[in-house]
This record gives sequence, structure tokens and C-alpha cells, in this order.
Amino acid sequence: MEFIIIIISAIFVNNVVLAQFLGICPFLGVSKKVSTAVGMSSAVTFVMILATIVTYLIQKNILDPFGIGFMQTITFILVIAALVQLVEIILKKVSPALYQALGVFLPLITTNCAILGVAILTIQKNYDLMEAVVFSGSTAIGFGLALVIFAGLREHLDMVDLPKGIKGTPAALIVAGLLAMAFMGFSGIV
Amino acid sequence: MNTKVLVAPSPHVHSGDTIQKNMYGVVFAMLPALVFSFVYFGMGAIIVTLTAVASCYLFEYTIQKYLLKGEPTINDGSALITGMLLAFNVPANLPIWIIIIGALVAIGIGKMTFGGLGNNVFNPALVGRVFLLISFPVQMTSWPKPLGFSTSYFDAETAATPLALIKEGLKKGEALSSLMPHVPSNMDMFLGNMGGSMGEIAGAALILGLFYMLAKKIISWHIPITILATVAIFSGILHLANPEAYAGPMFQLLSGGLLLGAIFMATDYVTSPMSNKGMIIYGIGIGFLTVIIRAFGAYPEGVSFAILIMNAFVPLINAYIKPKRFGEKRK
Amino acid sequence: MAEKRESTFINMVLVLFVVTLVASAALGGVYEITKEPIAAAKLAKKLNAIKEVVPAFDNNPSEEAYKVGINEKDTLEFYPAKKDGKLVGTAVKTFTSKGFGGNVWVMVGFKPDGTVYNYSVLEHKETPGLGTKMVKWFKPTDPAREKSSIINKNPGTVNFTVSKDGGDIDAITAATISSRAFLDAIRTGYNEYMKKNQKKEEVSNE
Amino acid sequence: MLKTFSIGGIHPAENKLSADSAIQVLPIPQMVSIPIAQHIGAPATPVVKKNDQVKVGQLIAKSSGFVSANIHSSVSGTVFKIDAIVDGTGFRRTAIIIKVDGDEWMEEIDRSEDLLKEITASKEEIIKKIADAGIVGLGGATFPAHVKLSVPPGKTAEVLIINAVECEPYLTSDHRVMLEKGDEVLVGTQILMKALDVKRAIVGIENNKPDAIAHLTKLAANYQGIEICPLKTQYPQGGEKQLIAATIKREVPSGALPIEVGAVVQNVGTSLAVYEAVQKNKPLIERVATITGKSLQNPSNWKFRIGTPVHDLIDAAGGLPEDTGKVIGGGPMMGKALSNLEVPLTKGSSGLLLLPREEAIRKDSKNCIRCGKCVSVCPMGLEPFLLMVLAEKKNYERLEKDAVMDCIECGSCSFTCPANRPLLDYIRLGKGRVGQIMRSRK
Amino acid sequence: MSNLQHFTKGFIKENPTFVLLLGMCPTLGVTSSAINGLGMGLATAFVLIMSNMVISMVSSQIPDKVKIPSFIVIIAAFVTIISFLMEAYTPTLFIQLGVFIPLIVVNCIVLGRAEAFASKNKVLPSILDGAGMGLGFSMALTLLGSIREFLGSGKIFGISLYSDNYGMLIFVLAPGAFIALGYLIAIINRIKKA
Amino acid sequence: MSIIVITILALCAIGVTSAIILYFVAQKFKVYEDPRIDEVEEALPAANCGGCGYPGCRGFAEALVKADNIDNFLCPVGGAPVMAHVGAILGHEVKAAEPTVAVVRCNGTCENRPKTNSYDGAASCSIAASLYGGETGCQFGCLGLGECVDACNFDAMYMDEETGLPVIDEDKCVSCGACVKACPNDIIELRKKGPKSRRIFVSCVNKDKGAVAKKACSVACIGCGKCVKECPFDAITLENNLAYIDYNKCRLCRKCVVVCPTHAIHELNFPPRKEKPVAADTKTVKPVVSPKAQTEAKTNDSKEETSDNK
Ligand SMILES: Cc1cc2nc3c(=O)[nH]c(=O)nc-3n(C[C@H](O)[C@H](O)[C@H](O)COP(=O)(O)O)c2cc1C
Ligand SMILES: Cc1cc2nc3c(=O)[nH]c(=O)nc-3n(C[C@H](O)[C@H](O)[C@H](O)COP(=O)(O)O)c2cc1C
Ligand SMILES: Cc1cc2nc3c(=O)[nH]c(=O)nc-3n(C[C@H](O)[C@H](O)[C@H](O)COP(=O)(O)O)c2cc1C
Ligand SMILES: Cc1cc2nc3c(=O)[nH]c(=O)nc-3n(C[C@H](O)[C@H](O)[C@H](O)CO)c2cc1C
Ligand code: SF4
Ligand code: SF4
Ligand code: SF4
Ligand code: SF4
Ligand code: FES
Repeated sequence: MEFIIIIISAIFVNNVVLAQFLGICPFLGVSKKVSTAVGMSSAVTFVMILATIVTYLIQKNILDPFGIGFMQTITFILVIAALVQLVEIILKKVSPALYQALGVFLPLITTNCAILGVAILTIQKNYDLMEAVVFSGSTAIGFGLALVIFAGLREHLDMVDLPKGIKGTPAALIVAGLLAMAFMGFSGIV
Repeated sequence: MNTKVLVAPSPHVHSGDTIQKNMYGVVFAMLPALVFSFVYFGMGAIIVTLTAVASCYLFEYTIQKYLLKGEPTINDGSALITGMLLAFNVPANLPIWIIIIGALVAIGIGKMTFGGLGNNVFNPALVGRVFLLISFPVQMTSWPKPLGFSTSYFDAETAATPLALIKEGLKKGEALSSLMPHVPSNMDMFLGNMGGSMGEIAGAALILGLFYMLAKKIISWHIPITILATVAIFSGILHLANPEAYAGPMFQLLSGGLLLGAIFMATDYVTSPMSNKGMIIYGIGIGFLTVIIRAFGAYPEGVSFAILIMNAFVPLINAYIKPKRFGEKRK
Repeated sequence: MAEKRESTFINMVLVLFVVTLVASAALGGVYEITKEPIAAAKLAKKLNAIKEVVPAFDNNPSEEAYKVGINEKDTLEFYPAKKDGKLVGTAVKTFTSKGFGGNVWVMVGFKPDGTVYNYSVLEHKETPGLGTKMVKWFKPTDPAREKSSIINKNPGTVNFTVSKDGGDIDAITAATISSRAFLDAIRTGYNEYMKKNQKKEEVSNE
Repeated sequence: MLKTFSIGGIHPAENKLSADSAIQVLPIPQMVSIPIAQHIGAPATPVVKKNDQVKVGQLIAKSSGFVSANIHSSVSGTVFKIDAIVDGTGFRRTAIIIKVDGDEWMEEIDRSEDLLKEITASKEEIIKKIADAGIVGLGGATFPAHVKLSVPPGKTAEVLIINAVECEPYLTSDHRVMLEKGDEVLVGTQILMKALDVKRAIVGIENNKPDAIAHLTKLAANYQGIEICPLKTQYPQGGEKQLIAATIKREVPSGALPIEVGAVVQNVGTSLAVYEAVQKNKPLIERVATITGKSLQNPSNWKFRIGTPVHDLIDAAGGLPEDTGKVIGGGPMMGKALSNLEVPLTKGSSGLLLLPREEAIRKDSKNCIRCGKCVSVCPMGLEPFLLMVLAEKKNYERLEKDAVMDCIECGSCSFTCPANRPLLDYIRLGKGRVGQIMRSRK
Repeated sequence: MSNLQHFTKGFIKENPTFVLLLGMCPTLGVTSSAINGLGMGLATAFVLIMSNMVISMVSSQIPDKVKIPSFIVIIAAFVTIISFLMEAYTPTLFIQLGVFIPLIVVNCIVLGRAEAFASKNKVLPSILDGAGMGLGFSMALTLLGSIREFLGSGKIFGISLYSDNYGMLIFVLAPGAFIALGYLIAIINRIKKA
Repeated sequence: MSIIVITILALCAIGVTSAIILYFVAQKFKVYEDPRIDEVEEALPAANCGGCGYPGCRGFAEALVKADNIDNFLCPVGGAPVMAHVGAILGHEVKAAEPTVAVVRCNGTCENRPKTNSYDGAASCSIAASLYGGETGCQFGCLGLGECVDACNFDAMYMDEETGLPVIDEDKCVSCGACVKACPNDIIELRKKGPKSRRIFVSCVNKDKGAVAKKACSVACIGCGKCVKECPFDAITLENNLAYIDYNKCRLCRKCVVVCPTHAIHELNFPPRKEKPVAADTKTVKPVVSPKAQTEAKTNDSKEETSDNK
């Protein structure tokens, strides 16, 4: 039950992008085509889970025991950066196909607030390791869901003649706003 | 007279169907519900409707003419529908300035931002409605009492909607069976004798409109019927699982804006899928989400949100659910 | 620009080492420096909250604080405020999980007989403009809204539930849920406080 | 329930004004212009030159490839010149212009009206005779008939379907042919069956022609293996794929030919032409066409000589009405608007429709309101609204993926669209471009 | 480019929010009120200035392969420092801004300027660049925060301008953030064209 | 004080460990890649913001290296300077070609070319062109539906309501060729801009025989060949009843202009002639420059142009 609540909350009610405002840059940047959006979402899911596990372990095994919790930001970002690069290097060699599908999105992920944000939130929320994994995974799925829907909407908008000033970013933002408004319907479910 | 012959690619004849015909057909189909709401809410309903329609026209005209610098297209009738549906979706005693904001949001943000009729992705009237609901929850959830409605469960002047009644009660931990007696009977709900937004109360009138639109081939059955069927089935399952927590299908069908939404709002051409298969998926989605939000969410009423959420899926549905092609192998 | 360093292994490790060294040294330093003010700020905040909700005192309530677990996870905190060694009130840090947006933490001050002296909302995730009104709603300055006040009322004699549910307190307009939650928190605090007090009295009686 | 096809379809006003007017013979004009390209495929090569004398039925241009067709003189006289004229396609193309002088026919042509039921020619002879006679599909596509009859190796024809649907509004020429030349059509059908080696033929007729159904049903009793199949009236039932789906419930896969599902479709008029070619040695030099229109004095059906200018036919039916806005070669759904009245009638001319200006002029196109009506009427299960946008945006890759090449250009989508969008205009353009791209890929 | 230009380009011409569309998360996440916007903007500006300064000083000593990690560490250090300072001296704001303070680390503006500008320029221009960008960012956030606060609750910087009974709540919630920013950018595009 | 030591130890340990792991993993899993990708990536701001539409700076760099032409790519963070730098790395020089400009080769105004029918289909030249020969007797000429205008991204064209022909704004035209591609009848041509924007061209594309062409349009080229004979520089060729002036050979002497019986040859931006001029006759004070002076003028001009462009 606990898990179900975490999952529904992270995907729908407190969607990272639409309610928490994390990872907006890739949300706006990599949403022009549904296919890229799918690739990006998979990459985010992978990295987010991995990063959460690693940072969680570091927090619990290094920062907390030594009482240097204030080093959270700096260690987390360092670890995430290294991790992303590591994954990228390995993926490129081991599975070029997978690299083509996911790897190209990896550099973009380092500076994605969502990854670091989720790592920090996991600690703040006092989750245990299993909950942390579920939380990060469903957050990533929530990210993917929003991203794919949004990409679909933007592909549609490409087909119609938008007013000049609105075309591009403003239209994307307004649509995102309306999407967030629609998602407010989920509020209170958990 | 110009004696030169015309040359154009085929076809050379046209069915004569026009946007106006469809739009005014919808307006006509809404008239019974409008009449009912005038009867139940009197002056309030008239003022709300007039304000909403007039401001929708005004905003569409102004934006089209002065911001987009195009030919105003207000006589295509879609602003009229948006205005009427916006009015249908708010309490009949809503302050006028809120209605005007709603119309501005519906037309300005919901429709003209995208270039007008046909381009928007979300249902304009619902964009307006939900915007208001979130922005002015107080005013948007104080429904006036329809004529002849008598239960003293709540304050005298306002009447909570059946859904709100149940939600409130359940949140406080009461059992459904103890709440049901306070809720209007199915017949009352069918005839509009309940609290609620202006146009959503009279199920009978709305269903009349549905038959008219189906007969005139303005809409096809796919969307409304799948929504209603999904709600009935899914809420039936929940009801069977726990009759004390989840109301039964008949109640779900007749209460709140379900009929209004399924018949007039989910069917909006612009914001619904194109293929029959797509429409069915869309309908199932709306039905499912409606029940989820009603049963578990903070809002007692889920149709508006369900439609908006499914609106967002429409481009994906259109892109991946294609009509059955001729010659394609049946799966 | 001066010439770049080559990306040799040694250089890389060295540079990274130096950078982290300096960075962490700086961080540690600043941490040391700000540790005191941060702690002070936190304490001041707590004391301020306490000060707000109980009559003037001269002890340090946070030193005399005690905790009561209400279930395996959650505890309430009690801060006795004393003037001249006499208990003038107790600030209770209480909470509810029934808020619209989740937990609501309230610091409520009870006079020794259980009458509410004042309260202050510490943390909540209610909707701005709706639930957030609880911060002021239940201590109105406008006498016309007396019925929504909890100040100087005793949960033992006044029914601390919203009037809609048959209680004596008027709920925030359109935010009944938050109101219920708020009152729930107060009631929890009151009940625990009374339990404790009773026990103490029993103890002191003996 | 009557048979019909199941995806899409519309029902435009039928307006079969000329249905009761018997076929008349149009007088021979003074000058005919016979285009050398009246069929799908390579234009024929002229074999006469200026000032040559020709007789009726004489070969004047020779088929120049497998998919091509012979052209015969429809009149006797002298070749005036071979030059580019604007023809029914609206472009300036080569035609053989003959000055008429009397009406002298080639001797081998049997001009009697006797019905010759006995089929003596062998399968190969039949196909050769059809090819020699320059017979092309008279249902509108003008595809050389002998090509269709030469079933490619590996495939077998199981059934011949005679297209007597005439689903285009206004047109009635096939209807009249069935009523007046029923036996000839059925003999022609038997010839085609023999050519294809099939034992079964189905004549598909829409139920808005009950007299033709009754007449042919009666006659068909005398012929082996011919069934008359009444169909529920619905446009575009005459489309080859739709007709096959309606009659034998098989769907020709995308990009494939009817033979893929064992069917061959021929029009009734073609069947009549085949009868005349095989039994009477008469090449395709005349055919029946409808002239019609609401303001026209005398909507009627005429047998005309190939190459007769359009205005002759109009004059015969009472002259050009004042309010004429559009002159259409063919029916209102698929016909081609003519840019002037001098263009010659050709093998493919099944009718001439004069539309009043108010009816013909297009209304302003608006934004697509995404009503999906075009999708629901498309008989090929396509998404016209999308194809149009893709064509406009020149997204040929997606056009191909969304099966633009499947479009049969029936026009149901444009007909239906409440926003008056020129859907088919753009789809056709996109189809053309995608076709080019696909060919260049090969 | 003159030093003045290094400073002013971030205001409008290369405004990180409206023109470059960087750092969108804090832009949307914390601007429910003007004061939050301003606070976030200034905090980011601090990090920008400091990290630009330090990076322009040391970048020549840093091998390429560890450039990004080193920059990140430097930036993260400053972020942590500012968060200490805020926690100590503006604790309310610190709580309000919440997770977005540590997230300054991954704000694309900071790393972007470090890479694109500071690592290739001298110290003074780098500081000015950071200050300009930081101020541009602060201005944008304050503007957006003011608009949202005004529309949402009738206040600007907490000063009531009309009764908050008339405020449109949605503007202080998530959807309003997107919508307000969308129209703001549309308006700015229009002004820039004119 | 110990907290500082722990801090330092912990962070250095993490930092150095990750550096070492990364280094060795990088060595072990090395993959060959176009070194230019690294170079380009180096030039990009590394903001990895995705603003370019590609997944991160490296993705963008890869796309740039693969692309033949980077004109349509833009890094929103780095802007033009970065793109110029990238261009330099990839060796995409700005073409210093002679400036050209779009020219509409049809003068079939409503007056010159009477309509015989009126087109009522979708407003697209391509559709009209694939349907039939057009509203007039000339099936080669401009269809007047403005597809070229729609194609122009630089606002350099408009339809002249009166003539029904497109007009090119020479100052705005950047010679991108979009209109040329758009026109189904190949009416628009990119021609050398010429000194002082002076140009001479045959404003007709009709390939019909003279009589037919003339009947359809009073200013059509009828293929009479007079200009071909007149041209002293062999710049004019006649093919399919249509004259064509090679702008590389034409020296702007204007002799052909006067001999054309249908005035199908146009001259642009020349000073007006003296009344009733036959250019060749006026030998004294002459605006027509000698070939040599002219080439000089041309080179000067083009220099100016190119420097302007930059
Ligand atoms: C966006 C939104 C946020 C809301 N937030 C709260 C809230 O924070 N607290 C609350 O009690 N009710 C909130 N509500 C209102 C509840 O949904 C519900 O309508 C209300 O609590 C019922 O109370 P009433 O009976 O006083 O109207 C919110 C409504 C909306 C639309
Ligand atoms: C390139 C081409 C090749 C064809 N080959 C054959 C063939 O081999 N056999 C056949 O029966 N029909 C053939 N057809 C004819 C088509 O099946 C069809 O009858 C013709 O295109 C006209 O169809 P109707 O107008 O639907 O549209 C061919 C058509 C084309 C365009
Ligand atoms: C939309 C559409 C409608 C058609 N309608 C008819 C029709 O009514 N009658 C007909 O004979 N052919 C019609 N055709 C042509 C047929 O597809 C097919 O080409 C013809 O029946 C083949 O016979 P033919 O080769 O003998 O002409 C139509 C084609 C299309 C694409
Ligand atoms: C069947 C039908 C239903 C419609 N429903 C709505 C609606 O729910 N809300 C609305 O704003 N407009 C509605 N319209 C009008 C119009 O389609 C709508 O304003 C467009 O979304 C504007 O682009 C409807 C139109 C039709 C034909
Ligand atoms: S013309 Fe093509 S797209 Fe339109 S309905 Fe017919 S087959 Fe479908
Ligand atoms: S019929 Fe017309 S308006 Fe309707 S979806 Fe098709 S193109 Fe759009
Ligand atoms: S499309 Fe290009 S070439 Fe044509 S006028 Fe415009 S800028 Fe010039
Ligand atoms: S020049 Fe070509 S594209 Fe332009 S209007 Fe004329 S025909 Fe159309
Ligand atoms: S600021 Fe760029 S992803 Fe959050």
C-alpha cells in the first residue's frame, strides 16, 4: 500500500514536471518529437534510479555517520556527474545500439534538476532504500509520461498555424500550463 | 456576368455541410437543457448565460481583430457553444465578473492563443471552467438551490451537489448507506431536481440533445456511449467491492456533470480523436478517470478534469491509433 | 590565456584533488562559521514560536521540553513555560495528517487548565489562498468572527469541531478540510496535554 | 440487407436526370480532333500524316508499348494536321485532326445490328482482337483492356466482375447501355470470361437502377455463369476495390492489383466494346456518353464519334445554359473540369455535366475543425485531413507512411468536409510527389 | 565588447530566462511571490558571480577531461556556502525556496556561463558577465513573481493591492506559473520585434 | 576542527575515486569517434540545455559534424559567435560567390494575357499546374497563386494585386532559392545581381510556337531570334521557341531590349533612355559602359556586396 501511494503520488499527483517544477529544461527542450521524448524518458528513468541508489548509499554510509550532511549538494552532484559519464562510456562500448537510443541523452541529464532534486528529496522524505528506488522510478515515469504527452501535443501544434508571437516557447509553456491544470484533477488522490 | 468557365480539381460538388450547420445544431441540442435551467434557476441562469455568451463573442472578436489581425470568424457559432457550455458549467449565481474572467480564459487562453477554431488542444469551455474552479473555489462550489428542492442537510440557500454531499460525508467517515437518504432520488436527478451547475442538472434534457445530435449525424455514438458505459461498469465494480464507500452506477451516471460532459464536451470535434477506435479509447479514458477522481480525488466532480486530461492524449491517440485501412489484414 | 594543462592521468587526479581539497576546506570552514548562527536561528525560531503562543515566561522551555509518542512514528513535543518557577502555560508542537496537502504542524499554547492561549502554524502544504488562511483564521481580530476563534476557548468545554459537523468553530470558507485538519491537530495536542497533565498531577498528588 | 462495401462511403444526391432518355446518335461533326493519348500508359504513335485519306475504323496511331492502345479514326476524311491542342486534360497535347468527308467505313467492320452470341475466337484471338481494336476501360480509368486480360503468370483469375454500378451522380450512360444493349453486354461478358478462363462473372448494379437489375436478371438466365448482383447505393461503389469488396467480400491489399484476390473488373461499356470488337471487328471509335445538368434543356444520352468537340454535344442537348459555371468531363465527383468547349470527346468520356455557377463555385476554406467526417467517409480508411496537412507541409515521408498512395481520389473527403477544405486537391498533389519519390527510389 | 556590455547584455538581449530559456525550474518553481523570485535570483547571482570569478582565475590550470567535474565542484561549493548563509540569516526564505537552493548547482545558466564565458575570459569581464546574467535572472524572476503574486493574491512583495478574495488562485499554483511565463515571453517577443 | 578534516577527506576521497574510476573505465572502453566531434563540442558552451533541439551539446556536435550545411543550426546559448566558430572548425566557409537575386520571368499581366477561364481550386500553384494549363492560353506562365511568396522566409516577395504577378523586393531577397524551388512552372530564376543591380533578362518562359504564344500573351517571346542576331556577345540562345540570356555572358548593352518585337526582354534599374533611343546610335555621351570599365564596376560592386553581407 505504501508503495502504491508513493507511485501514484509521484506519477500523477505530484508529477515532477507539472507540479514540482523539476527537469523543466529537458521537458521543454527534448519534447519536439515523440520518439526523442521516449528515448529521453528511458534514459532519465535509468539514471534516476541508479543515481538515487548511489547517492542514498553515500548519504547513509558516509555523510550521516561522519556528520557531514551539509556536504550533500557537493557530493551528490559530483557523484551524479561521474555516474552519468561512467554510464555513457560503458554504454557506448558495450551496446552501441542502446547508446544510440539512450546514450545521446545522457549528457543532458547531468544538468537535469530532476535527478539531483529526486536524490535530495529522497533523503528529505526519509525513505528507506526500497522506497527510494520506487520513488525515483515512479518519479521518472511521471517525467516520461508528462514528456511524451507533451511531445504529442507539440507535434500537433506543429501542424497548425499558431499566431506568430505565440509560436515556439510561449505556446509550449501555455500548453504545459494547461496540462498542469488538467493534472490538478488528480490532487487529493493520495 | 462572368462568362468564363470555372476550372477546379474534382470533386465539383459538396455535401453542403458547413461548420455553422454543425455548430448551430449543437446549440439547438443544448436548448432543452437551457430551458430546464431557466425553469430551475430563473433569472440567475439567464444572466449567467447572457454574460458568458456575450463575453465569449466579444473576446473572440477583439482578439481576432486586434491581436491576430485576422478576419473575425465569430459567426461560425463556436463561440456561442463555448459561451453556453461555460455557462452550463458554473453555478447559476456566479458573480458576473467571474464569468467574464472565465470567458476570457476560455476564449483567450483556451482557443485564440492557438489561432482560433480548430487549432486548440484543450476544450476551451472546460479550460475556462477548471481555471475558475481552481481560482475561485468558493464561488464555484456554492450552488444555488433549484426550485422545489427540499432537504435541510446543508444551508438553506445553497444546495450541495449530490456528489459533493457524498464526498463530504465519506471524508468525515460516514457510511454511504447513511448518506444516500439525503441524496435526491434517481428520478429527481434525471429531471434536474438537484444542486449543481446550471446546465448539468437535467439529465433528461441532455439526453434529448444527444438523440438530436445523433439523428442529425453531428456526432457519432462512440464517445458518449463509451464514456457512459465505462463509468457504469467501473463504478459498478467499485460498488460491488465496497457498497459502503462507492456509490452505484445509476447514481454516478445521473449525478454531476457526467451527462453534460459526455454528450456535449467530450464530443467537441477539435479536441477529440478522429478515428472511431481512437474515440473509443478516449471515451474509456474519460470514463475511467472520472470514476477515479470521483472516488479517490479531492474534487467531488471528475468529468471536467478527465476530459481535459484525455484531451492531452488526443494527439498521441491520433498519431498511433489509425482507422482501419482498406485491405489491411484484420488482427 | 596561459597554456592549458595536458589531460594526463596525474594531472587530472591532481587537479581534481586540489579542487576538491580547496572546496571542501572552504565548505568546512564556512560550515564552522555558520554553524552557530544557524543553530541560533533555529532556536530563536522555536523560541519565537513558543513565545507567541504562551504567556510571558522566564525559563528556557526548550531545555525542559519533553516528548510524547502518540504512535510508533510520531511524537508531540511539549515546552513548559514557567514564570518564577510556576507553570504559566505549555506550548505543544502538534500535528495532523488530515490536511488537504498532507501534514500540518501547529504550535499551540495551553494555559495550565487547557484553555488555548494562542497558536502558530509551523508548517503546512495547504493551498495558498485557501487552506493557508488557517494561519490567521482561528484568531480573528474582528469580533464579528468570534465564532471562528479558538483563542481563550477550552476544548474541554467548547466543541472543537467545525460547525458544519455540529461543532462550535466556524470553518474557513471553502476550506473545510483544512479547518477540520487544523482543529484535529489542536484536539490531539489538547488530549495529550491533558493526559500528561493528569498524570503529572497524579504524580504530584502522591 | 443488400451488399455493399463496409469502410466509409457517402451518398450524394443522385440527380440521374437523363435516366429515361434513350441513347441517340450524335451527328458526325465537320472536324474531329483525336488525341493520341486517350488512355493510361504511353501515347500512341501516329501512323498517318498530314493530308492522308482515312476511313472510319482505320488505324491512325499505333500502340507504342505494352501499356498503350491503338487509336482508330472515327470518321472518314483527310488528316488536316497533327498538332498540339488543348484536350480534356487541360494541357496542350498532340492530336490528329481530321477533316470529315462522308462516312466511309473499313470493309471488315460488321455494321449490322444482329446479335452474335456464338463465340468462335480462341482466348488468344480474343485478347489480340481487343488489343487491335484499341479498347480501353470505359469506366473512367481508360486502362488498356488487353493488359488487364493478360493475367500475369503465377496468378489466376477466379471471377470477372462487371462494373455496372455507375455510382457517379448524374451519369446514366452505363444504365442506358444495360437497358438497350443488355444482350451485347452479356455476350461481351462471356467473351471476357473466356479470355480470362473464368467460370463465374458478377454484374454489380446499384439498386437505384431497378429496371436495369430486372432487365439483366431476366437476360442473364440465358447465359452460363453470369450473376446479377444488386448493391446498396453508395458512392464510390464503382471504385474497383470497393466493388470487389462489395461483391465478393475480399479486400485488395494496399498497392496490389485486383488479380491478387482473383478478380478482374471491367465496366459494362467496356464489355459492349469488347463484344463489338470481337464479334463485329469494330474498333473503339464511338461510345455512349451522358450530357446532363440541372439547367440544361434536354439531359440525354448520346452515342458519339471519338474526337467530336464538346460543344457539339452541348448543342445537341439544347445549348449551353446561361448560368453555366463549370463544364465537367465526367461526373461531379471524379470528372475533370474543362477549360474550354473546343476540347474533343475521347474514349474516356462517359459524360458531360454542366453545373450552374452557384453550385459549382467553391466556398472559402476554413480551418480544419477536426470533426473526423472526412476520416469516416474515406472508403480507403485514410485520414484525409492529415494527408492534406502533410502535403501542405511537404512531409512526403509521413505521407507515404500514412498511405497516401492508397487514395483512390474519389473525393468523398472534400465532398463531406464542413470546413470546405480542398482536401483532395492537396492529397493528389502529395500523391504525385510521393509517387515520384517512390519511382525514383526503384 | 566593452565591460559595460558584458554587464548589460544579460538584462534583455541575452536574458537567461526570456531569451535563452535557461534555468526554467527555479524560474517556475519559486516565483509564486515576488520576494521568493528576488531571493532566488540574488542567490543565483551570488553563485554566478563567485563561480565565474573563480573559474576565470583557475581555468587555465585545469585539464580538459576534468573541466566539468572541477567546475561543478567549484559551483557546488558556492551553492552550499550560500545555502549556509541563507539558512543562518534568512531562514524563512530558505525554507520557502526549499530544494531549489541546492539545485542552483544544476541551473544551466551557472554551468553554461562558466563554460561559455568564464573559462575563456579574464576575471573582470567574467565577474561582470556573472553579475549581469545574475541580475537579468533576478529581474526576470522578480517580474514573474510579481505578476503571479499580483494576479494570484492581489499583492506585490506582500503588499496588498486589492482584496485577495478576487485573486486568481491558479496563478500561485503550478499551472499559473507556466501560463504566466508563456504569455510573458510572448509579450517580450512582441516588444523585441517592435 | 575535526569536521573540516573529515570534510576534506571525504570529499577528496569521493572526488579522486571517481576521477580514477572514470579514467580507467574511459581507457578500457575507448571507442573511436570523429575527433571533430570533440572539437565542436569544445566550441559549444556545454550548457547541455537541449535548447538546440538536440540531446545535449554532444548530440548537437554530432549533428553538426554530420550536416553538410550548418546554416539552419543554432545554439541558443552561444549564439552566432559560437556558430561561426563551429563553422570554422568544420570548414564551412561563407561562400563568397557573386551575389544573385531572384527574378520573375513572366510578364503575363491581366492585360497582356487575357484569361480564358477562372481557376477555382485550392490556392496553390502546384495544384493548379498539375491540374491543367492555367487560366490563360499560356500554359507556361505564372499561375498567380503565390506559392513562391509563401515560400519566401524573408518577406522579400509579394503578389501585385493588379498584375497578378509576384514581385521581388531586391533589398530583402537573400537569394535563398526557396521561391525557385516552390514555383511549379520554373518561372523564377536566380540571376546575377549585376552592377548597380542592373539586369537584362527575357521575361517569358513560353515554349509554344510563336503564333500560339502571341495569341495567348501579347508580351510573349515568340522565338523570332532577332535578339540572338543582335547580341554582340553571343549571350542569347534560342531553344524551343524561347530566347534565354546567359547572365554570365551578357554585358548589359541593352541592344536586344529594343529589337524584341513583343518587348519580352526586360531591363532593370537602368537610367531612362534618351527619347526614342536606339542605344547603339548614341555614341557620344553614353551611360553604357565599356566592357572593361564594366567588369571593374562589377568587381567593385560585388566586393561591396560581400562585405555588406558579412
Ligand atoms: C485547487 C484547490 C485547492 C484546494 N485546497 C484546499 C485546501 O487547501 N484546504 C481545503 O480545506 N480545501 C481546499 N480545497 C477545497 C476542497 O476541495 C473542498 O472543496 C472544500 O474543502 C470543501 O469545503 P467547503 O465545504 O467549505 O466548501 C481546494 C480546492 C481546490 C480547487
Ligand atoms: C501501372 C499499372 C499496371 C496495371 N497492371 C494491371 C494488370 O497487370 N492487370 C490488371 O488486371 N490490371 C492492371 N492495372 C489496372 C488497375 O487494376 C486498374 O484497373 C486501373 O488502374 C484503373 O482502375 P479503376 O479506375 O479503379 O480505377 C494496372 C494499372 C496500372 C496503373
Ligand atoms: C471513385 C471511383 C469511382 C468509380 N466509379 C465507377 C463507376 O461508377 N463505374 C465504372 O464503371 N467504373 C468506375 N470506376 C472505375 C473503376 O475503378 C474501374 O476502373 C473500372 O470499373 C474498371 O473497368 P474498365 O477498365 O472496364 O473501365 C470508379 C473508380 C473510382 C476510383
Ligand atoms: C459536438 C460539438 C461539441 C462542442 N463542444 C464544445 C465544448 O465542450 N467546449 C467548447 O468550448 N466548444 C465546444 N464546441 C465548439 C467548438 O468546437 C470549440 O469551441 C472549439 O474547440 C474551438 O476551437 C463544440 C462543437 C461541437 C460541434
Ligand atoms: S479522395 Fe482519397 S482520401 Fe479522400 S475519401 Fe477518397 S480515398 Fe479517401
Ligand atoms: S472533414 Fe474537414 S473539418 Fe472535418 S476533419 Fe476532415 S478536413 Fe477537418
Ligand atoms: S524566396 Fe529566397 S530567393 Fe526567393 S525572393 Fe525570397 S529570399 Fe529571394
Ligand atoms: S511565379 Fe510560380 S509560384 Fe509564383 S505565383 Fe507564379 S506560378 Fe506561382
Ligand atoms: S533548470 Fe534546467 S532542468 Fe531544471
